[in-house]
Amino acid sequence: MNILTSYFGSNLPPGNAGNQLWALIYVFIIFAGVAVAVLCMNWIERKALAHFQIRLGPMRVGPHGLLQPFADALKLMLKEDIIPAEADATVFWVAPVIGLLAAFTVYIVIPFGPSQAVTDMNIGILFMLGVSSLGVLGIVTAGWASNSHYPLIGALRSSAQMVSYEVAMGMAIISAIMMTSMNAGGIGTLSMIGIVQAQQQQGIWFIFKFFPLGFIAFAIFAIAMVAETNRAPFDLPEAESELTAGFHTEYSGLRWSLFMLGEYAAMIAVSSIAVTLWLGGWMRPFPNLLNGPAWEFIFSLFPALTFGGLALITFIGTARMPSQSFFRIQRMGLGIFAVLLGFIALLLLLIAVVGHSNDASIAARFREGIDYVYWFIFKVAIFMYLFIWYRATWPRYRFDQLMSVGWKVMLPISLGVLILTAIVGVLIK
Amino acid sequence: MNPLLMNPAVNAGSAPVATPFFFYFLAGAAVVSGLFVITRRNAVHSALALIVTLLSVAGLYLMLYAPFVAGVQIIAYAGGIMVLFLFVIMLVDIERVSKERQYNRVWPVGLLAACALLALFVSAIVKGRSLLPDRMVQLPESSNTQQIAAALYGEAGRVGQYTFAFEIASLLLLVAILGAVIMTKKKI
Amino acid sequence: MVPIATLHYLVVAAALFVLGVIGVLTRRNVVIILMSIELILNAVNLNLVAFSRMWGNLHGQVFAIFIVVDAAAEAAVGLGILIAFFRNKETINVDEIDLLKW
Amino acid sequence: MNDEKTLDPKMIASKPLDPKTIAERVPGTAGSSLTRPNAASSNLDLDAPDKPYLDSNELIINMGPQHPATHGVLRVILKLDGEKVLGTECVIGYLHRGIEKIAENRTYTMFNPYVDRMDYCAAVSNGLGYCEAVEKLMNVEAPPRAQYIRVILTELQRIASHQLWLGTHALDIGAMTPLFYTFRDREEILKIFEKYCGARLTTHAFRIGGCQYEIYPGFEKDVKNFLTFVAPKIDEYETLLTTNRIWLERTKNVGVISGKDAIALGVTGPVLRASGVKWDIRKAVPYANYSKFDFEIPVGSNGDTYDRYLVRMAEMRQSLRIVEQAINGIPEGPIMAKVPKVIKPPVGEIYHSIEAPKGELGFFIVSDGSTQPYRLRVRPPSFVNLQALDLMVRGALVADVVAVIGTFDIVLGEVDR
Repeated sequence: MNILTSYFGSNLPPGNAGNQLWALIYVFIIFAGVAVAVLCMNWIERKALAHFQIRLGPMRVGPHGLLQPFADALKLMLKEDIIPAEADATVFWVAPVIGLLAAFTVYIVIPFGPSQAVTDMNIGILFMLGVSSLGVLGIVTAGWASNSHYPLIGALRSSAQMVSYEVAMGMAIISAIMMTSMNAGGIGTLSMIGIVQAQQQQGIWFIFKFFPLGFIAFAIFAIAMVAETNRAPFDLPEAESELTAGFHTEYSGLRWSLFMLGEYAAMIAVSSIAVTLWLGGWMRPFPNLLNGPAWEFIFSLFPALTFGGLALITFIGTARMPSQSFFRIQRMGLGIFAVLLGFIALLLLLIAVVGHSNDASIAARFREGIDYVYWFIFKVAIFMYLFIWYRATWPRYRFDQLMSVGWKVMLPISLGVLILTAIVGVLIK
Repeated sequence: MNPLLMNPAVNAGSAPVATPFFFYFLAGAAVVSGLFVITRRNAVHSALALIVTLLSVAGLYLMLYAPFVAGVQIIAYAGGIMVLFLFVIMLVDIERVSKERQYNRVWPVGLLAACALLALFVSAIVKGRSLLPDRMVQLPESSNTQQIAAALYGEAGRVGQYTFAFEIASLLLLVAILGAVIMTKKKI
Repeated sequence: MVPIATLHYLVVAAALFVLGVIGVLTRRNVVIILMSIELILNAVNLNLVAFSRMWGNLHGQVFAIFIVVDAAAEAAVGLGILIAFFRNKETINVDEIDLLKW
Repeated sequence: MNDEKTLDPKMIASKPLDPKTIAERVPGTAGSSLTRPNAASSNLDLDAPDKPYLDSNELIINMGPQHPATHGVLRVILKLDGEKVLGTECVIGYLHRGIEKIAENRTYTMFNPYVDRMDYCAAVSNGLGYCEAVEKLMNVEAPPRAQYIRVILTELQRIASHQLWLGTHALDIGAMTPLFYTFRDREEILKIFEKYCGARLTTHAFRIGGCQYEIYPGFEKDVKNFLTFVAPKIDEYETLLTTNRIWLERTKNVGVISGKDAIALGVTGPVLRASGVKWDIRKAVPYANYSKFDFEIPVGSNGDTYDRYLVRMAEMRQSLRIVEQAINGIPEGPIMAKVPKVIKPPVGEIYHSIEAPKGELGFFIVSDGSTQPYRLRVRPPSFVNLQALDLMVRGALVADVVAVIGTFDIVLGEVDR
């Protein structure tokens, strides 16, 4: 019992507090959370993309296609898992696992809150970069193991792309890390939590720091991360019209879904890096400008309001369902979902109110934690929406254009930003 | 990778993470996959085994409270050098090579020499084990990166101990890049 | 159980080193020989970091970083030579590399 | 540019032939005195021994026949140096149905629906070409009202075809969204077709001698509504693409072909016009009352993919103009000329071509006086345009091949027939 409650008294992530049980619980929560997030993302992407493209998207499986991701997952699991005869079976088998592991391992250091992370590593951002760069191995081996031309070209493209954009990405990250040393102590940090705390101490999100330097670095990262995750408009490795499906052309069934899972997990991971480094991580908007208990309370209502809004939308959706008896079960399901969302909203509201009235209560700690996680996820969700938006809006770059953008535009700019940041930092100090 | 393994025990005095289990697990993985590296026919399999070795060694670094070196190991070795290896393996025709004879004609001699080396190591370790302390010094892990930075770049206005060597290393990398480009390019 | 100390790391490093040496001395495939060299370098790195821990200073770790840099340079140049060689001789077997010119 | 002069409308001959010489004249294409250089034929040496990868870096990959970007079952054998295209070879015939041979075993009337299956994206235009060719052979002319209906439907079909092209072309280049926008608007055209003749895709709208169906009540209103509906939509497509940075980078200076090369290779349609050659059969050899309408021929200058895009966008606007004039000036009268029940054209041969959405669609019909054509040869624009692929993609990248195939607007049903 002591070990169960011990975590609540600690201000450190469980990994750092030496609390292995809670670290394990966090790992499970994060894994499950990311898996659910990928499912949600799947549905939202299809729906949002559909509405961009004046169509409805999935509508059949469950009300408004809400169960579509589950149906897809089930289908992919039941689908025959083909290994081409000439493929290298072992490597073919290992490749998606490498990609998935790399994508999921980075979540260890992602700080959802000052103590809401598995662990806080001293080398956090370096670890994230390193592990996410392992994802390229999965792609290269997948392309090679398929023993086919299209996957091979896709894999080579993909790895070349990821390696070249990693450089610009790293430069942008370094300029943000240099900003962490602009506090009183004058010592920077690589720790993810430390980076957010540095922003807290300096009272500014790094995107606004040394304006426009922080913003440029952020923009470079935001572009490079799209390339890094092979999403449109940099989705050449999977360019359907050119290479059928790129490195996973020969994959099917569960293994293919592992690639998809890895891709989406990587998207969330890089968005988390962007949020942590430039957008203040778990901090709510304007923590310095609009402070005081009243503002604190207002901002702590946001999670409840979000869920309340979702519940409202779902209720409206339920009311607008066609009234034929055919839709009765769907209506009931949607209604239950709406009630569930409303219930969560009420619970969050309760926690917010109780936590506000009594600062010492356990509800106050819960409220804090919920706030942190909510704002973090909120910011990440914006990026996820941007990913969908890009995909709906832009055509695809050509390979040489992609490379020239990476090496001739992004790299010089990021180097310039890095140098300027250093100069400005030294001058201000 | 097991997240518990990353448990860096920032607060000195908390439970040590360098538990024997993890050590033996990582050491075993490193040696077994090292064996795979030198025995596989297919170079891609060798490369994948080498990646396992490298990651295991990175884990050992973490257990030795050298997180920065572990990070460099992952990002430079596993993420950089091994991708280069895989690229080259894909470019050259390994299909044919993997069907040919794998070991050179003088392999018994090589093996013998390696065994002699092993004997040397064993004797050195056996003879010298009394010199090695049983307990290890607790390094401050949380400031590891800062300390390495101080050694490489210097701190408080002073040039670091290794700054010059570091610059030389960057020059070495530059030369290597140029050399690789010149050798690989058909016409420049 | 014996507490894990420097000795254990030295044993692992020695094993990796010997494996690397065996690879270099017996294999024909240049790529695998280069990989064996990486093994050797890793063994050395492991020793350096273990000694750094033993002595309680960071010189070993700094050297390990230098060795990683060196390994990167070595891999780039080695693989460059390999590609240039393969382009001309269509082989990557080390015992067929017996001319100083081609 | 004086390239225009090399194409003389009078070359399109229609002199009756002596039946005895028909057999000799049957094989071979008609209608053009251009000597086609052999240089365009592929010099891909597929049988050459495979060199080791690194020395040559040559990689031969098959694009298609099952490839999402080849618009059907085109198979392009690409010889690549890394991503660079060293040469291509098109393998066609996967959709060959022997339509020309079928024609020899069907009566003129029975063959009419088959032509819809050639360019199934522009079935109405095919029907117009065939019907007009047979009419020309029989020396009848469709009544003016029928001509107007034909023009309206054909121009609508041109818009629909260009919309389909735009959607798929943009999809090839990676922009998903325009596809759905264009399909939404193409739907309105198909609805008009469906109301007119009951079919949406393979319409079989026209008959030899005129039209089978009188326009349905409300046709004029539908068409006018469509005109006001679609004009802003075309602007919408343009906002999505015309100034899009990535679109410009992907299409500018990609697949460039000069006017001379285009003429030498027999390229017609928007591809030719984008290269700066002002050649449109609607103006050059007016058929089906086109001389009565006021419209312009949009011409490009660079002959690259972007110009072809612009030309087609402008053509859609011009088609709207034509439809507007036609729908306002549609005369009263019969819709069918006096044509015998059994169509037996006199002995002779005829070449008649129209400006289909994809280029010059020609029908060469040799009649031996019976109810069936002795020989029917189609000059399909897609097939001829496809010749230029190799010239246009050589030295480009794989992604450009996709863009160039898209810019031809080929339909494999027409290439293979």
